[in-house]
Amino acid sequence: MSEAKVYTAPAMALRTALTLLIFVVLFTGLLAGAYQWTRPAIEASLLAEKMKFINEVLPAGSYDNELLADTLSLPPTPELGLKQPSTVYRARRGGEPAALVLEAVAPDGYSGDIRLVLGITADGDITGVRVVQHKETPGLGDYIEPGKDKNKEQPWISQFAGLNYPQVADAEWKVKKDKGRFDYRSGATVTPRAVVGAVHKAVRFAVTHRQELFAQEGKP
Amino acid sequence: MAHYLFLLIGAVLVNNVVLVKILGLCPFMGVSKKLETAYGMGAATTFVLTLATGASFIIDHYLLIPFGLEYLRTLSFIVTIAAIVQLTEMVIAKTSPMLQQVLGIYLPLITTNCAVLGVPLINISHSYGFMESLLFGAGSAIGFSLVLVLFAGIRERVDGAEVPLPFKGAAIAMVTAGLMSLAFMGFAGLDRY
Amino acid sequence: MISREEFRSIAHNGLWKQNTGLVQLLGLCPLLAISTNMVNAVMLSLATILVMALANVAVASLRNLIPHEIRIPVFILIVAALVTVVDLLFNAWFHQLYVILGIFIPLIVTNCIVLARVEAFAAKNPALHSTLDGIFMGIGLLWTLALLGALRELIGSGTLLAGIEMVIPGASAIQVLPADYPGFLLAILPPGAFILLGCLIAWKNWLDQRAAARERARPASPATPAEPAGEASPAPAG
Amino acid sequence: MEIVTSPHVLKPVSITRVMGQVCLALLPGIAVYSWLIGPALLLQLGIASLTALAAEALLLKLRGKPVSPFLMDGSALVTAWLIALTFPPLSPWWLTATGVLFAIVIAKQLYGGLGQNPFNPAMVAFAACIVAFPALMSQWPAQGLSLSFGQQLEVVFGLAPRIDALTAATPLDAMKTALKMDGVHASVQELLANQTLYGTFAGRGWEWVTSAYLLGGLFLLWRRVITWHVPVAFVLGLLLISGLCWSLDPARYADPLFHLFSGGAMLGAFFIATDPVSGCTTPRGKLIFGFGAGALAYLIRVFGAFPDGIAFAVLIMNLCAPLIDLFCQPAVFGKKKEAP
Amino acid sequence: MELLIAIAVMALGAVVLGAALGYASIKFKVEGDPIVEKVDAILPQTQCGQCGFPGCKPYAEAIVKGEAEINQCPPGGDEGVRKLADLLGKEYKPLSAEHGEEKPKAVAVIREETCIGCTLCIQACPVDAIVGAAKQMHTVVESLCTGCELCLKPCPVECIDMVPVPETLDTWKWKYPVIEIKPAEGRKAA
Amino acid sequence: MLQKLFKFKGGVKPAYNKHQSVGTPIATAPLPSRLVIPLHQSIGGTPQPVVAVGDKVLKGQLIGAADGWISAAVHASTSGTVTDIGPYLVPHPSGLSIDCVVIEPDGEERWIERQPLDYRAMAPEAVRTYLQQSGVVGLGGAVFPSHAKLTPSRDVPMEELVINGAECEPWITCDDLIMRERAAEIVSGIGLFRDLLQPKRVLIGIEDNKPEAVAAMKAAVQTAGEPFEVLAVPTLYPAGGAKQLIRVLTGKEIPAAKRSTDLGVQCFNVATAWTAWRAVAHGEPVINRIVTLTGNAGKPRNWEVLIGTPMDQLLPLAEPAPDTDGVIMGGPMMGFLIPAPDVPVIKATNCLIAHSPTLFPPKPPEMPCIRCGECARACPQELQPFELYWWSRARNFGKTQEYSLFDCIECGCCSYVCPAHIPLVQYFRFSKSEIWAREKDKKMAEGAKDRFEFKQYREEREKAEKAEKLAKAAAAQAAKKAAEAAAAAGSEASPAPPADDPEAAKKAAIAAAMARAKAQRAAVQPRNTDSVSPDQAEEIAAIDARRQQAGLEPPAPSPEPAPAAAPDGKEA
Ligand SMILES: Cc1cc2nc3c(=O)[nH]c(=O)nc-3n(C[C@H](O)[C@H](O)[C@H](O)COP(=O)(O)O)c2cc1C
Ligand SMILES: Cc1cc2nc3c(=O)[nH]c(=O)nc-3n(C[C@H](O)[C@H](O)[C@H](O)COP(=O)(O)O)c2cc1C
Ligand SMILES: Cc1cc2nc3c(=O)[nH]c(=O)nc-3n(C[C@H](O)[C@H](O)[C@H](O)COP(=O)(O)O)c2cc1C
Ligand SMILES: Cc1cc2nc3c(=O)[nH]c(=O)nc-3n(C[C@H](O)[C@H](O)[C@H](O)CO)c2cc1C
Ligand code: SF4
Ligand code: SF4
Ligand code: SF4
Ligand code: SF4
Ligand code: FES
Repeated sequence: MSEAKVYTAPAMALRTALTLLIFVVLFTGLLAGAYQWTRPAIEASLLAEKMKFINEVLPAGSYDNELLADTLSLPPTPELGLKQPSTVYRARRGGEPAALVLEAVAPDGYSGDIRLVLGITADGDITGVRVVQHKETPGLGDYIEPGKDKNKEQPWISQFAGLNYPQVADAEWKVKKDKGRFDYRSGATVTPRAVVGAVHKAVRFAVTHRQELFAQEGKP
Repeated sequence: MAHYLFLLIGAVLVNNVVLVKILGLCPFMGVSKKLETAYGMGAATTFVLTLATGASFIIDHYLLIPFGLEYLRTLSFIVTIAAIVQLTEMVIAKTSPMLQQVLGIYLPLITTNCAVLGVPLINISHSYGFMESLLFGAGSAIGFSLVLVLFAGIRERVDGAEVPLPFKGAAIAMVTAGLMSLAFMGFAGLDRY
Repeated sequence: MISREEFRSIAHNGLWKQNTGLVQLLGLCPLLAISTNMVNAVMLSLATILVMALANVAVASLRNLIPHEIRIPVFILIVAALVTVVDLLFNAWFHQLYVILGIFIPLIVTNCIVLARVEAFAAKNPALHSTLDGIFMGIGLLWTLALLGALRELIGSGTLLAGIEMVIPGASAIQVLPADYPGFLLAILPPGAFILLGCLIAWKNWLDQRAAARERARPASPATPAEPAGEASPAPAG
Repeated sequence: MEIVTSPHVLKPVSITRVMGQVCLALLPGIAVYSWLIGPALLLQLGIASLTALAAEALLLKLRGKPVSPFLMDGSALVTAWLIALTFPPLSPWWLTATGVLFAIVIAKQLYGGLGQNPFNPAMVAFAACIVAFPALMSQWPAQGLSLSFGQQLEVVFGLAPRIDALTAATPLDAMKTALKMDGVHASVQELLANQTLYGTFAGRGWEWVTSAYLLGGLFLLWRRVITWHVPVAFVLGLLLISGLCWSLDPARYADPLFHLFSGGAMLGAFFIATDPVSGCTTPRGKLIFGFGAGALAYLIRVFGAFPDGIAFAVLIMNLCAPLIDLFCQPAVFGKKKEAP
Repeated sequence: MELLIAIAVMALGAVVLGAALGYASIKFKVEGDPIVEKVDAILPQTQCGQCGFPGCKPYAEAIVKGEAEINQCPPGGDEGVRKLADLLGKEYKPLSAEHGEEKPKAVAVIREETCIGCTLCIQACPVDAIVGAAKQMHTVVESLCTGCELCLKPCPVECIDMVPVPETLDTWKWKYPVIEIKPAEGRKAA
Repeated sequence: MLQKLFKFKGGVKPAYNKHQSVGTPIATAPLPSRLVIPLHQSIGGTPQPVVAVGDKVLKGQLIGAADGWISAAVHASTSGTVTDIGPYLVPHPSGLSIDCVVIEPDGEERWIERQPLDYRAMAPEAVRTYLQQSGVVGLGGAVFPSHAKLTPSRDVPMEELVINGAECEPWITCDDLIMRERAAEIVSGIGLFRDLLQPKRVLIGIEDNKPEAVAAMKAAVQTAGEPFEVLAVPTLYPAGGAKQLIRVLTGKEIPAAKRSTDLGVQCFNVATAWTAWRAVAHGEPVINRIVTLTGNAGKPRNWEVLIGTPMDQLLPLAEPAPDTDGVIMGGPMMGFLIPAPDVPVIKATNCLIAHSPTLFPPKPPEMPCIRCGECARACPQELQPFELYWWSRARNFGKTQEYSLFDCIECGCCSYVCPAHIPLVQYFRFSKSEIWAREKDKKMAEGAKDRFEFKQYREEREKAEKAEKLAKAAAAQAAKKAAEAAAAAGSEASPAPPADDPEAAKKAAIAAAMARAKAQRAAVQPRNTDSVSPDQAEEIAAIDARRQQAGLEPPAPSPEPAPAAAPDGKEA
């Protein structure tokens, strides 16, 4: 740009617009190409992520249907602590209802919501509970995440697996400090209370509504 | 109404962009040596950030989502922001030499302030509506300006202290920012009710 | 082509003298936000290196075509496009990390170093130099970030390389400190990030100041090796 | 030529004396507190003092400063004592030591030592530790627990296991968590009826400790070590906002008196918020500082995530102090509006 | 198809923004740079050229353009560098050694007996501090001399000396208070 | 008449230590063997010596004439011979020497001719000049020429005249004694000031720890029948500071940026009034003053001392104890240690305190400020000394000014109360000197810049003028050539004289103009063409060729580009 040409404003506008246009087209093209190229891989990753949690709460061999395809949309459900619609995954074995995977929220964690996924068999057995997202104090309340729990053999969250709802009475769904059956780590009882409460409610919901939940026509 | 209030408190104090979200640090460190410059940068950033959140909401909701082009967010947001900044700069330079004197050298820096891109992206990840986005943007900007000015106040004072030589300058400023961030942790939980 | 001297100076600048994190104080946000552990830190810096190198090449080769008035928007456009590509790549192949690094991948765009280098170096230098500059600046960032990440992880939880399994499946974290180490959580939280980076900066200053003091002392009296001046630099009170 | 300048006479005062008076004023509180808690408190004071002096000496030496005059000034001791008094008395020894190290090294000496730190060192230590070790920092000896000195020693030095029965949340914390778990306890009144935990006007036993601090604070006022501005404004801030909440919903919010004599309120008002170094210095600034600290302390202890808010409130006000002072500059002689 | 939509959407944005920017860049053009003046005001106006520029103003211009570092002016000293750093928001650097050191202020004095009145020094002095006519003895007006030393070289008989300015009651300054606790003094020197 | 007193904030109460020296009346000090009279003894211009070495002088004879309006004359304190005029150490904290007139007394004490002045019959202007010539300066400490202070403001009517008999500094008692013993003359002097300033009221402020002085002054005022008010003010250092006393007596606060006359007040020390009256009523210029000798001394007392008396000849009168290790001139709050024992007494010397480690223990080491605010509470100027200290220590002088450094009166209250033992006043003096020095540098730089720019402009102009001259010469030559050519042509074609031929004349003019342009170009040929490398020369040639092609230059007398220009360039 050795010679300084004098442009009028509209001419300058045109010139800049065109230059920018060329670059934008060039790079958007590049980007769009990259997007097309990576899309399959991204979709696969997303799927894998979903399956990871589901596999943790529901053993992969316990059903034979296409779990991700057999879903049901739930409206916001206060029993599950949910203020937003959620998805229920329905596991079937040989066409018979086998288990439900559902989302729940414990709204009274120490620092806000604790999001959970639960697997519950048609008989009310809990196959697993996992924390998907929480903001509990690291090092104090975060032992509900199995990865953060110091007890690697028997993470705190694993004590739900195998319990059956009607068999474990309503009064027992409490931490030991409140005369229930669940362990807690000292100095942090708010978090386990919240989780236990949420799991309790969710199981109760699943058990009382299991008929409708399996029967309802879902959107695949 | 209370929802909006808590959103604002959250954005300004509890989830302060700089001290908690750790965004916008470069200008935070760069233009906090003197109070006057901090005022200038704060004002400029508040203006641009609020505008940017509004603009990106519109772009996202009326251009990108309808066409399924979410992957173009970064690109379109940042180009828009850069253009807003440059336009603001030119307009200010022409219309208000006074303001230009104050804000002049900071305006271009705003483009590279990651808070300006980060806040719109956070808005989207929280799926805020237009009012919420705007409020969150403004709140973040106010939070940014607030800590910038407070930081500048402390830095001016620490400037006169007998800080050990290796810590003079940026190092002690970092430590100060760390202690500020520690103090701000005290706000934790105040955005709930 | 590039001379040995130039290469050395670019490398020295990037790795030490103009280190982005410790000297230029640019690109601090990812540096502090993502350095909660070493793996995150390294992965984000790798992404940044990639973007910086590519951006510098692109700008340096296109620099003559870009009109001056809109150079900033165009630079940003280039960087943003490259960043989004990297973002997509992470999403596709390092999905877990992608989730953890969160908005900090798109934020490489505004990462001031990228733009600063593009504007300060690539816009004025040929492509090969610029690429090297980008890479070395990036490596400078990498080691700083890795060191900071390692420190924070070690002090905060007593381990190193937590989360390595996301990158190398099967690998696992190393427990460095005894398992009953209580973990000084502060190091992992934002205050710890700031304070430790402050200490790193001071450490670099201290090394530089000691080197400078040696340099000054040498011509005068070569026989003063055990000079205490460096280690306890008194405040400049007088 | 060294210039010996005017004035040639000085008032017989010194920093050592000022700090000594602060320590003296802390004694009634320490006495009542250790009577309540047991000798572990004295142990903590010892650990903190030793660590503080050692750290201060080491850092001064590293920085090439003279050690003895600065050790003698007594400020490290004040910091150490305040840390020992605000940390749970049965904290493991290393927790106290870590806090003191953090205070002396990072919050104080990195800024050049005495008089130059923008943040209150003791409160930096408290905040850093409660964030880093929330569990340990929110456990206090359970009510009615009586351990022999030997047992306390064992707990502090980690020789005995830290059993749950040993510790409990403080009255403040207990009230907050109880109210958070809606439905268990209906109202503050119901809670306060719990005679083992709550006394006549605040936490059982604690009320006498805080009263002793008040006494010490009055001594400081009388000796003119501190001015009335900060304590009065602090108490006012706490009273006003707690009174407001209380009058809005007495079932959910405890009365102002409870808050005034709970937790670290009195210690904060007279000993912590009054730290001259990190606080405001102008009279109007001090009023704002104290009021802000009192109000924030209430907000944080009642609505926030921590058992007590004094530390964070003071740190936040420390942050604002330079600006507050800037805007509260008193008018210089002759520059006021108009002479009468 | 998607690719085309993407390009179209972005192109629309590009055209709008580009046009706005281009238009504004002409409409809102401003000239002049007040910063040079501010920088020049900080420089000591000794006009000695030690910075490598033919005077303070050119150096000021170079600083603002980013062509020169801020630590090249020895007469301005450490404090000058600090002021510049403050003004321009840059990091302070110590004076660059290659441009010389900060010296105590001195003035030129012409040895009267040796001076041959060649006027060369008059021409060299950038601030007209030397008076005298051709073939007459010259004198330096002490109060005008900035101590730039530019007159030393041209003098064919080397009759100009730089003499440190003596302290008088007018120029005497109260000293920085002696810090009395100072075992650190020895180390400070190291 | 009851007068309401006001209060000022701050202030301190150091031990008075006044009783030692008030027991005995003022005595006259013996004539010293030598008098060293500094020429510069008051604020303002340095008086010029009007005597030469070897001159005989009389007591009261002018030896230094005032230099400008803010300056006061200096006189011989006794009769004798001028033995030297040159730099001697003076009592100044700098320890520097200034020009002094040394007189060897002849012991005769022969006065100049002294004449009382009927000042009421004179124009006020003349009275002021007379006071200036008599060397009357403020004896309260600031030694500001009094005649200047006796000039009322043009637009603010004078309301109060404040007479300062507070004497708030510990140890000093010279004003106390002069009020006790010479109250009548002081009151007459105050009358003189009143007549010059025409204030509505005259207020005499005396600290209430000097009841005898208050009584003496009251009696004298009554005797004189003057409407002056004598007021006992609370004893609180620095109640004697002009601003503080004015505040206490009138409620007015004088800001640093204003003169007190702007608020209709003026303040004088009692001793100043006395010297002024001596000058007017007896024709005696200021050649002596009352000095308190006290401190670590066996016989503390007030002495009437000749200006110029070496202190080592004076101090033995008080019989200082053997452990005396220095002398403080002034009080313990504001005074300074004299740099040498033999420095002379000057007009500002109100008190000499024998210094000993027991009376004035060495200061404890300075600690960092803990911002306790004691200093701010003690500061009578309501400053924030710790902020001033913070920024002075960091050498951030801009900030010190933001905190009103120049409002500080250096009273020392802040240092007195500081628990960290910080020599605060010293920091403030340091900052003030640095700021003044910087301001001086700045002025200097501005001047240098102007001169530099002027020089550049002048060089430009000279260059242009030279080029012009060259061009003119060239043009003349060209014109001549053209004329010749024309003449030749004319002689061939038509014998008409060239002037008649408009065509030819025009051509000649054009040729001349072109030549001028060329010469100009040559003249401004850049210097750097005089040492060109071969390829540069080539380049220049190429450029010239291009120019020719473009028709910018007549090709005909193609100049040798570089070499031809070189000598020109050098000469220019
Ligand atoms: C900073 C901080 C963070 C805390 N975080 C948690 C938490 O995440 N989860 C939890 O249950 N308790 C947490 N607590 C502890 C609660 O305050 C409370 O003391 C405890 O839950 C009461 O439990 P206890 O019944 O075991 O005494 C935290 C305390 C502090 C001071
Ligand atoms: C005498 C004393 C009594 C205390 N009583 C209580 C209490 O009743 N409840 C409580 O939560 N904390 C109590 N603490 C701890 C304080 O609440 C608080 O954690 C500590 O004083 C530091 O608080 P701050 O740093 O927020 O000022 C007490 C501390 C002291 C020194
Ligand atoms: C701190 C301070 C204390 C002073 N104390 C006295 C004093 O006690 N008596 C006095 O006459 N002047 C005192 N002065 C000097 C007065 O401010 C003022 O200069 C003097 O009264 C003016 O009178 P003069 O011009 O006649 O000296 C003091 C000044 C200062 C700054
Ligand atoms: C009235 C008073 C209150 C103080 N309060 C504190 C305090 O809260 N925390 C602390 O670390 N030091 C305190 N100190 C001691 C000292 O001022 C402090 O350590 C400085 O901040 C160290 O520079 C106090 C001192 C005084 C005189
Ligand atoms: S070195 Fe400094 S004084 Fe000398 S010319 Fe350059 S800027 Fe001016
Ligand atoms: S006299 Fe010499 S030293 Fe002084 S300003 Fe002129 S050229 Fe510079
Ligand atoms: S009295 Fe001394 S220690 Fe106290 S604030 Fe003033 S200067 Fe600082
Ligand atoms: S010396 Fe200055 S700052 Fe100190 S008390 Fe006196 S007026 Fe105030
Ligand atoms: S990286 Fe620079 S502002 Fe965030």
